[in-house]
Amino acid sequence: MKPRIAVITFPGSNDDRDALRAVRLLGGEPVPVWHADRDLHGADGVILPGGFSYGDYLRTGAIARFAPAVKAVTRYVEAGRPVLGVCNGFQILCEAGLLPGALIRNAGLSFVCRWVNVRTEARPEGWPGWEAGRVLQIPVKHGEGQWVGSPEDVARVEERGQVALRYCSPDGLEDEAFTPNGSTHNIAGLRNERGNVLGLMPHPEHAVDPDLGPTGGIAVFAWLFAMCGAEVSA
Amino acid sequence: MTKAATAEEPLHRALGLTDDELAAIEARLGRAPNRTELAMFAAMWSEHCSYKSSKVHLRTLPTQGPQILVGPGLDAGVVDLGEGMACVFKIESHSHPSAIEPFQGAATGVGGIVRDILSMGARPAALLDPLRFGPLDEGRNRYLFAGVVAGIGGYGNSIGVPTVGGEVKFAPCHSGNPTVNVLCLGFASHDALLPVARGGEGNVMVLIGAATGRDGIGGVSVLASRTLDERAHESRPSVQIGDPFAENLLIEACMELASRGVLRGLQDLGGAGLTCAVSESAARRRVGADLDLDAVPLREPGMEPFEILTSKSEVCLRWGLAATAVAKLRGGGQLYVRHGKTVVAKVPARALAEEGPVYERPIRRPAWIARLREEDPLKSPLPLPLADAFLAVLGSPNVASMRWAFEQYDSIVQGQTVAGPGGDAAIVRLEGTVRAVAVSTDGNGRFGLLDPYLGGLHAVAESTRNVATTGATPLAITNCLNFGSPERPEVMWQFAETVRGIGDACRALNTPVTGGNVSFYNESGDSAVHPTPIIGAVGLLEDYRLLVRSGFPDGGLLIYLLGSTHPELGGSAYADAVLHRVSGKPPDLDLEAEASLQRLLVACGRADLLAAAHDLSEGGLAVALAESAIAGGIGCSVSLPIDWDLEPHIGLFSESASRAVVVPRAGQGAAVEELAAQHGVPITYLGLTGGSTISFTGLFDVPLSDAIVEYEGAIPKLMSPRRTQN
Amino acid sequence: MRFRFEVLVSLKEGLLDPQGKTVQDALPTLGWPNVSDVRVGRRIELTVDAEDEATARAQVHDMAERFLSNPVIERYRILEVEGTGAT
Amino acid sequence: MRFRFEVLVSLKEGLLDPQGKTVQDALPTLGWPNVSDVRVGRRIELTVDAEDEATARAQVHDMAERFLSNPVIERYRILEVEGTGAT
Ligand SMILES: Nc1ncnc2c1ncn2[C@@H]1O[C@H](COP(=O)(O)OP(=O)(O)O)[C@@H](O)[C@H]1O
Ligand SMILES: [Mg+2]
Repeated sequence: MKPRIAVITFPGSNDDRDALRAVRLLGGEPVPVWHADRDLHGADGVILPGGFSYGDYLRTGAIARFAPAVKAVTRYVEAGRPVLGVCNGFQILCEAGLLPGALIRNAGLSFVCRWVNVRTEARPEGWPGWEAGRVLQIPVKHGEGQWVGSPEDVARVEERGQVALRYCSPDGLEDEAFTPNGSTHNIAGLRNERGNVLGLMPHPEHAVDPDLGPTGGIAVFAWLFAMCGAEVSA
Repeated sequence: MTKAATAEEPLHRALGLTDDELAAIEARLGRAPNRTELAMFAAMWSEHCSYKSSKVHLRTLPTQGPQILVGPGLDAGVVDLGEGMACVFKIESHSHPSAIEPFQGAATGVGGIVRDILSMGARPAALLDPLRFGPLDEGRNRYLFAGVVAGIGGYGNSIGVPTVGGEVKFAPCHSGNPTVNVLCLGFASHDALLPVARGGEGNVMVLIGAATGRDGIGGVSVLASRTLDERAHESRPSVQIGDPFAENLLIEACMELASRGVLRGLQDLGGAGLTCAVSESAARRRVGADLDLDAVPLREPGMEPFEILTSKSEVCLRWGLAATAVAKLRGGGQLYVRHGKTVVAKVPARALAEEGPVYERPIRRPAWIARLREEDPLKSPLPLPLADAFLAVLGSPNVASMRWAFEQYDSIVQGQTVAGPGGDAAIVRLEGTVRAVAVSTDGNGRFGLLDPYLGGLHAVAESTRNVATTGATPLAITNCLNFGSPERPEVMWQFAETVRGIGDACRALNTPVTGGNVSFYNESGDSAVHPTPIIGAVGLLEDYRLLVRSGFPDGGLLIYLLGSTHPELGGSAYADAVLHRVSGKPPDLDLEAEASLQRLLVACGRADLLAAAHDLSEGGLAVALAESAIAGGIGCSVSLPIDWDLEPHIGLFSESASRAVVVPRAGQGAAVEELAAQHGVPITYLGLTGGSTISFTGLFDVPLSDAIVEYEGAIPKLMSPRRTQN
Repeated sequence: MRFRFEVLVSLKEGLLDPQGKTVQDALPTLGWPNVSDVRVGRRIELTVDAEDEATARAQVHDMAERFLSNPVIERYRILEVEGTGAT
Repeated sequence: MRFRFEVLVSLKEGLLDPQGKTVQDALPTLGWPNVSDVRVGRRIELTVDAEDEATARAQVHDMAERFLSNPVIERYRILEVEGTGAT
């Protein structure tokens, strides 16, 4: 089965075309959706892509989360369908309250574009398509990727196994020195309790084409496709 | 606005026009210009827009070739990439605004050059940012460096155009005079290009984008035409705030309009705002225009005609951008500007856009050059142990890794970056094909200072060599010429010599000039910047899967040096970092040898013979080997050839031109040797890759990890947060 | 009537403020060793057209709560800009 | 003695404020059509340890002018945060 994956374009989205391309490359059917659309064109899964929606002015994701398409995403999440938020998409999901906490300026203050290692965490066991304990090479590129939450939020995401990805050393060890943004507990990606929403700062759509570098991003799409009852072809 | 006219200083002079220029305007009009007309002429006849001092020299540059689709004169040049595709590219300077407000100055510089590419109907696909600053031990220079890099990233990242390369160099002459150049390239199919002056009389000009405000007014005549210094204070209101979000929308809107075929032309509001856009568009089509200022959306009430006409506010339907018809092309060649019911200006469009003054300014070879040239660094003994000198050069800011800067840039958005910053040239592929473009920017200010002609030659040779090293065929160049005041004969001589060098190199290497930008008045007090020609070279890689990278991929591979090495340390990174001096004669450059080397590199790439290749430039052989070792994470063990008969430090650090280090794939050494012989390029076996040290047999061994600490650590150490300030 | 307000937004106490920390770290070398506890936030100025001040202020609160700040990490304060309150 | 100040930095009038403009453009669709003239700036809060208020305030001015703002494009205002002024 070819999963139909919607990618929402907001004014200022940049990696929307990259996400559409990655979906196609991995054997899915990309479905472009405009932020003003009120439904998701019957897609099986959704991606909120990276970029700078509304310039990231005021706060990242602050304006985009009011878009009609995000309202549709909220209903979609309630219906248990899978949603992947990448970078700006992660920020929008947090702003919209679909994931806990928030993303603030990197600890080093500067934008950072580099390949990092992230470890797939063990706690989201029984998650379709998700293989725990792997080290994936995926690039990050963001200025505001430091995940923070209230002490209760932090405790809760840990207790309930909502941490999906952590920055780590090439051999999978957790170490702040390998965290590009000062993120709490080296968190690179989070899921919601129900397990149908995943947000992450690294860009899996930029790590699927072997001609351009490592392909750690495929593992993330494998989850999304699995949630749609399909498999990636890579 | 610009400074007020006073009794001593009449309006035209306050606007930067000379008495002779005023007389010329009066002769063209057959009467005295009014205030509005004067402001329009001042903007269009400024150095920045009219190229009045540089034109006579720029005319000598080669601009033709079968690969050139559009040469200089339009918003950007265009080269043919084959298979119906074209590459549009250009470089521009935004140094003066960046000296005053580094973040916004650099950001709006990116905005401007991106719109130039867009104006040709191409989607902007990559940025490169050659930068020059004063030494980082001064707080102000750290502030400028940090601000400029953040500004370029802040804008480029947000508009979704990857910054894939650039360079950063430091010299005391740039304290107070930072050089900020930005190159943008874009891709379009031949039939999507919008270059030709289509659409004449009766066509309507629609202004798309942000409302016009007062910011940027007079930026042209004051910011670009006068020296910085204390005047900086007066120029302040001319700095603009970049709006990358609006530009992001503008890109999408323009691409959509262009793809629907409803545009006959697209013109960016550059240097002189509306005046420039409308008069150039009309002049190019040999018609006039009716411009209705009442139709221009204004951000502030009560703006005067000249303010509306010269404001170059950041330009900006589905995309939420305002679009207003503001002008209509008409016969007769006159540009009418209406405000309310009155005609506030009536001038021939061509007088503004094409008939500006042209100066053949006096030139004089500076007397100090001979003195500097005599102090040859070859005469000084090596003051340090060789290994220490090696690490000192490797960790000097002009050689060290610029990761600190380029990691602040999104180099991968759009998904076509095959090789980003850190290699010899960046490689960006054409979506859906195996073709790719290689692009590099280079320029050596120290060579330019000591011999501007050689500086011009080297800049072209190095940028095209960087392209050829990856296996790509160099096609064409663009240039940004950063100089002091053209009113000084010494500066004008440097300029003329540089252009002569660029022209000679471009002819020999078959890379015509498709356009560029001249930035004069880069001086404050008595200090002018070194003659700094920045060359942006573009080449074609027919199959990016054959890309040759610079890092050693594996141990046990043979290392060869291509080209010949001479005792040449004049203006070298070694002389600067170890002897602390910029003197001597820069290396010679034999254009025939350079062309052969580049042809050989391309041939090796095509035949897939190389596992790695890296060209030699600053720091010579020692630095090239170290960079390849660091990039690949694999050491090397080499010996300097006995027949060199050079002192070791000269052999290691000489910057003789037209050389590269190559590492044949396993078993291909003989094939490479043979190909080199066929091309008449000297080839010398040096040693092997492998191990965890960089070792020069009989001279010294340095652990790779120590080299990495020097090379990667130098800039972060200098820029540690505790040291940055305003 | 038009009322002009300033909404001052800052990160909640307890959250590390990376910008504040960087400013703070730089100050001693710049000659201000006696400055501490630096926090960097946002300031939004806006004009509200409303019947009366109370209505306007209530709107600004609503806007600050739901849009101008993120209550998960930020708190805000509202100031009325002097000299407004008249048409 | 310790004094706490707020430095409010904003873009000079006449300069494009892209953030303010974008926020403003979003407001009508979010249900606030009656809000205009939005400007977005920075707010820096800090504590100064000084002999007296005048000394502290002079320092803050100096810092605001030379470090916390760029006078080329920005202006600033200083507020003393209430309830300070005592050690
Ligand atoms: N400001 C910058 N932005 C992007 N890339 C940069 C920048 N400065 C340096 N680089 C990258 O670092 C590498 C080395 O640059 P350069 O100093 O020009 O060396 P080379 O002698 O090989 O030309 C290049 O790949 C270049 O693109
Ligand atoms: Mg270079």
